[in-house]
Amino acid sequence: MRLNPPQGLGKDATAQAAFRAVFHVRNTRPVIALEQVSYAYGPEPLLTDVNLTLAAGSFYFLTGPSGTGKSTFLKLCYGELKPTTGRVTIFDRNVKDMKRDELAIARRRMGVVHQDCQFLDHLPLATNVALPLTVAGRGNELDDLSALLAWVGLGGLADALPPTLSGGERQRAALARAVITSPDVLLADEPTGNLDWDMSQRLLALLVELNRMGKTILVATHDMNLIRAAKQQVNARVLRIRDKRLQAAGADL
Amino acid sequence: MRLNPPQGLGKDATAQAAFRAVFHVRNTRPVIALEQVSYAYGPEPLLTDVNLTLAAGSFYFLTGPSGTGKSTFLKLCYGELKPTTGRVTIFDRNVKDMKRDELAIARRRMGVVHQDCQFLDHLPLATNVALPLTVAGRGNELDDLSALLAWVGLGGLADALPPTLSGGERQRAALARAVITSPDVLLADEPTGNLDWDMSQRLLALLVELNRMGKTILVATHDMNLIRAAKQQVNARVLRIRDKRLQAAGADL
Amino acid sequence: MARKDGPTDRIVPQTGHTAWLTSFTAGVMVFLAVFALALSLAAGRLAERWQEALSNTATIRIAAPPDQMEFQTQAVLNVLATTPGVAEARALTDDEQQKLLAPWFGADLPVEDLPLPRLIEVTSAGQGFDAEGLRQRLSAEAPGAVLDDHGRWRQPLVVAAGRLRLLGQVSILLIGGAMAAMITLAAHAALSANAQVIRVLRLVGARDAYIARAFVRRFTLRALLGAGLGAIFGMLAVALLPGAETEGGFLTGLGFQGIEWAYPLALPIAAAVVAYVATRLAAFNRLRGLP
Amino acid sequence: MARKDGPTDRIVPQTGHTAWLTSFTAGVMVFLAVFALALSLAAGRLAERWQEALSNTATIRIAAPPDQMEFQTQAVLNVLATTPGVAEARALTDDEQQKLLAPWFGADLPVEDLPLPRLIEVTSAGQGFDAEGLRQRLSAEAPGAVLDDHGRWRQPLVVAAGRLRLLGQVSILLIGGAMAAMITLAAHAALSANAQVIRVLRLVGARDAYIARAFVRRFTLRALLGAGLGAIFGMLAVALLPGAETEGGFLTGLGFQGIEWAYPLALPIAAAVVAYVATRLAAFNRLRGLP
Ligand SMILES: Nc1ncnc2c1ncn2[C@@H]1O[C@H](COP(=O)(O)OP(=O)(O)OP(=O)(O)O)[C@@H](O)[C@H]1O
Ligand SMILES: Nc1ncnc2c1ncn2[C@@H]1O[C@H](COP(=O)(O)OP(=O)(O)OP(=O)(O)O)[C@@H](O)[C@H]1O
Ligand SMILES: [Mg+2]
Ligand SMILES: [Mg+2]
Repeated sequence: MRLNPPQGLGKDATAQAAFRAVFHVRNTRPVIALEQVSYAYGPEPLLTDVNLTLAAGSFYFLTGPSGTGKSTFLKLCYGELKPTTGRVTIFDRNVKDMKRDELAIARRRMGVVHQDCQFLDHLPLATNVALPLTVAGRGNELDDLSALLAWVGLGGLADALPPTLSGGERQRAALARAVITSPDVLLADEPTGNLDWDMSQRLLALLVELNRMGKTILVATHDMNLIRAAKQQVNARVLRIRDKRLQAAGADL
Repeated sequence: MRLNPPQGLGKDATAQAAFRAVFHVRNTRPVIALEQVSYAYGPEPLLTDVNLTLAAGSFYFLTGPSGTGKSTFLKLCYGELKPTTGRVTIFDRNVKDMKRDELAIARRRMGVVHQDCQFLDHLPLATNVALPLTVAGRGNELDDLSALLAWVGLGGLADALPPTLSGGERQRAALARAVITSPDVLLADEPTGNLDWDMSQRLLALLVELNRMGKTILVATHDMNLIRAAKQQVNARVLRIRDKRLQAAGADL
Repeated sequence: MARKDGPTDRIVPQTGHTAWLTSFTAGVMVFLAVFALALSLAAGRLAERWQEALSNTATIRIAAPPDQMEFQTQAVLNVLATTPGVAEARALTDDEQQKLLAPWFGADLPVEDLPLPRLIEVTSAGQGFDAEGLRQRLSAEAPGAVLDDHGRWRQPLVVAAGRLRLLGQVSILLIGGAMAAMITLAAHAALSANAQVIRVLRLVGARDAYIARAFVRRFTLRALLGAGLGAIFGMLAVALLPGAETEGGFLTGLGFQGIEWAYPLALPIAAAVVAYVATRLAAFNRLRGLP
Repeated sequence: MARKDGPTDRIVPQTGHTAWLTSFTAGVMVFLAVFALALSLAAGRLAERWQEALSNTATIRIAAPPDQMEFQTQAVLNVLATTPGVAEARALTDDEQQKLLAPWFGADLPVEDLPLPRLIEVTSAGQGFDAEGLRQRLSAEAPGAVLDDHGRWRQPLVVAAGRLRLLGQVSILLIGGAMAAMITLAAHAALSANAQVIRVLRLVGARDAYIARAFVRRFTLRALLGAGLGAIFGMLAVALLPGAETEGGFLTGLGFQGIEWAYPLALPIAAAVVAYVATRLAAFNRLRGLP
């Protein structure tokens, strides 16, 4: 894993090496890598100088004040946005070189929970959750669906249409949809914003379980309690966006 | 204010009276009142036996696990849903007797923050935030718009289109839109779900300020820290939905 | 009431494909309606011309020995002079008879030398005359006279032209109905596409009339725009059609004449009215259905 | 490739007003196209009939003193027998001449007693004969013979009928073009209305072809359904039109005859093809525009 060292460290090579040691740089193959990435929606860049290598099996949290670019960062990670400058590599392929169909195939190995969970509103919840399998032509692998729905507390709502779900139910459904293919990477944007503590603990347990199976997890969240709880169960690292840069945030947690 | 006494109290009249005393029943005119209200989307009722009188100038939090009916309760309060049985009174008028136009006029005295904040996606943020004034033909009262936007941290985004806003920015915009008419009642559904701690403190300060001006506030939230912080500044009461009933939740906070 | 709610102009998104669809639908339908109108007017002119030419004239043929010819002709003219509904009666000159026969026998037929029957052209007035009554009187006064009121062999043409006109009119109605249905569907589609707009407006206290007005105005203007362009292009196309072939005799040009050029201008207005009513119904209907 | 992605059937919402709009548009346009087709076919028949009747026959009129008549008639027939392009030449009998004149002079005209010209009906074959050459030969051999090839005074009718046919064909093209444009717009509208569907499908790894196929299939079927109904109603309407007035002589009924009834059945297929192409282009175009 490579990471922007905190700004205080400056250009001191030893300090940087020490910083890297803290983050247990693994030598497993990177799943997603960002090198010198910057992104700008308008004339002003939103993110600059971002370096990050998501090693397989790692668990990250991403925090930062509202509007600093967490969702933008996640979109860069799964290729919805292409970097203004720099290089984003997904499964060893440069995003800029990927055709849309390649990207679609790559997405099947990634689970994504959007901040505003969107569904096919005319299809029942179960069909929606199973959609990634259907689209990938793997509709036959649907055995675990009801167990998964039960785990996220939607056991009784398999036939409900998405517009009739509560805010928290939608978030849980989105997470279930993201993990149903057992993806190599899970990118979740504020997956517990509308959930009570008990339920977010439950979802966290699911994420921890997936991580133990070797999946790479990256969760953007504001919920410091969630991060604290996670750190007790798993070797999770916390990233923070500040001053348009990605930093490690260890001290205050 | 009338409230379902906690179930443990049973039918004991003295206990009920004591319970009511705790909640400082004011004798101001009620803004919204629910009497013996139940609501069912399907055959099973979601809420039953709900009694609540929102006195003018009171401050409530509403909690409860995801999917228990917080949003449904708020929708009953502002007339988007009509009770299956029982009576909902808004500004002294029974909702069932109100024509759609009357309801529209009543809405102008209420600020509502939906859980999924929706905007007119083709109009800039400032126009969206000012929409309640425009619709009410009060477009000339727009002096405070930029001050309000600055307060919720959207000063630089007045011309941004809603689809380009981040999740937290949308929530802040929705709150700004809800308070721009200086409504008598503010009903906010999970207004800080996507916000960091600093920003939610700021919004809380805005709510407290409004409450001190005599506005009635009802906020549905999962964020216990927010509730705790509020209780230090204002006489806020906490309601909880449990077993399809509305209860007072004081003990654990 | 309209003013108090404030300006609604920008509440509904300006663009969107359903909006264009509305303009385009209105345009195409009005374009077609212009043609149907031209067809209907041309057929009407045709039917009228034939009707007039045929119902207003009849021919009386007098076959008599040369010595009686003059007498019988006079007798027939006398009878006609006292027949109600006859405006004018006139014996054809030899020259005229010659012209009638020219297509068949050439211009150099010596009509004066032939024992041809004499033809009397009868122009009727108002409701026309009673052909049966006239026949009876003629057979009494001039046994050699035969009344031919042309109707027998030319009436089908008039019927055909009338049907053409009817077809044009029915087409206009069909096109108008189809346009109304399409605009209604387009309005519903736009209302569906803008469900969020409606939800937001409801939430901030907008009244039904306010929301409906925004949609209705947009759609009416859209339809008017499309229909106006459709009418202009339709009129251009009709004007550019191969000109009226009056030599053809019984075919009149498929076009507008004189004041008729103003008629198609009514179509965009009709389209706008249709759009107004259709969208208004659709909007209130839809708004009633939403909470 | 199509199968591997799995069934796309239910991915796009079944209902929705743009879907109905598509069916309805296709239906109305095909309905109109059926009429335009009927018009075009009828005009074609008319033009052909007139063309045939006129270009294949000519009349030669021989005006000569009674004693030379027989001789000149024979001379003309001889000339005609050696004229290339003449299939048949035949002198009309007195009876036939009588019938021609009947409308003007009644059935009791004593043709045999009259010094009328003799008429010879010439039927041409293939490309027809060279009228100018024939005239010169006739003036040499039979000075009293005049060739009337009818074209002069009936040709405008043929031209008019041809134009009517052209109008019908142009109408079909216009209607088809308008239908394509409308379906394209409706497809775009549906794609806009279903932006969320596209976003969700993209998010879960659906390929462009998969998404486009779902829309294209739905729209093609919708258009086929609407167009099929439109064709059926159009044919019913044409069948119910007032029948062909062949007595009118020059007007043929606005309908289909025999095998022509099969032609309108091609229209729904054409509409489906148009919908397929239009939606496919719209879908891929739109998908390229989205991230
Ligand atoms: N499509 C866009 N066009 C222009 N600006 C955008 C667009 N999307 C996001 N932005 C802006 O970029 C900034 C970062 O947005 P982003 O959604 O990444 O923030 P975030 O960190 O996820 O915030 P939150 O915690 O509120 O979700 C915001 O100020 C937002 O207004
Ligand atoms: N329109 C509807 N039709 C049917 N069921 C509905 C409808 N809206 C909500 N529900 C169901 O009613 C229950 C309560 O929904 P509600 O949105 O009130 O929950 P909530 O307490 O706000 O939850 P959250 O904290 O997740 O937002 C949920 O189980 C939901 O599925
Ligand atoms: Mg975000
Ligand atoms: Mg809710």
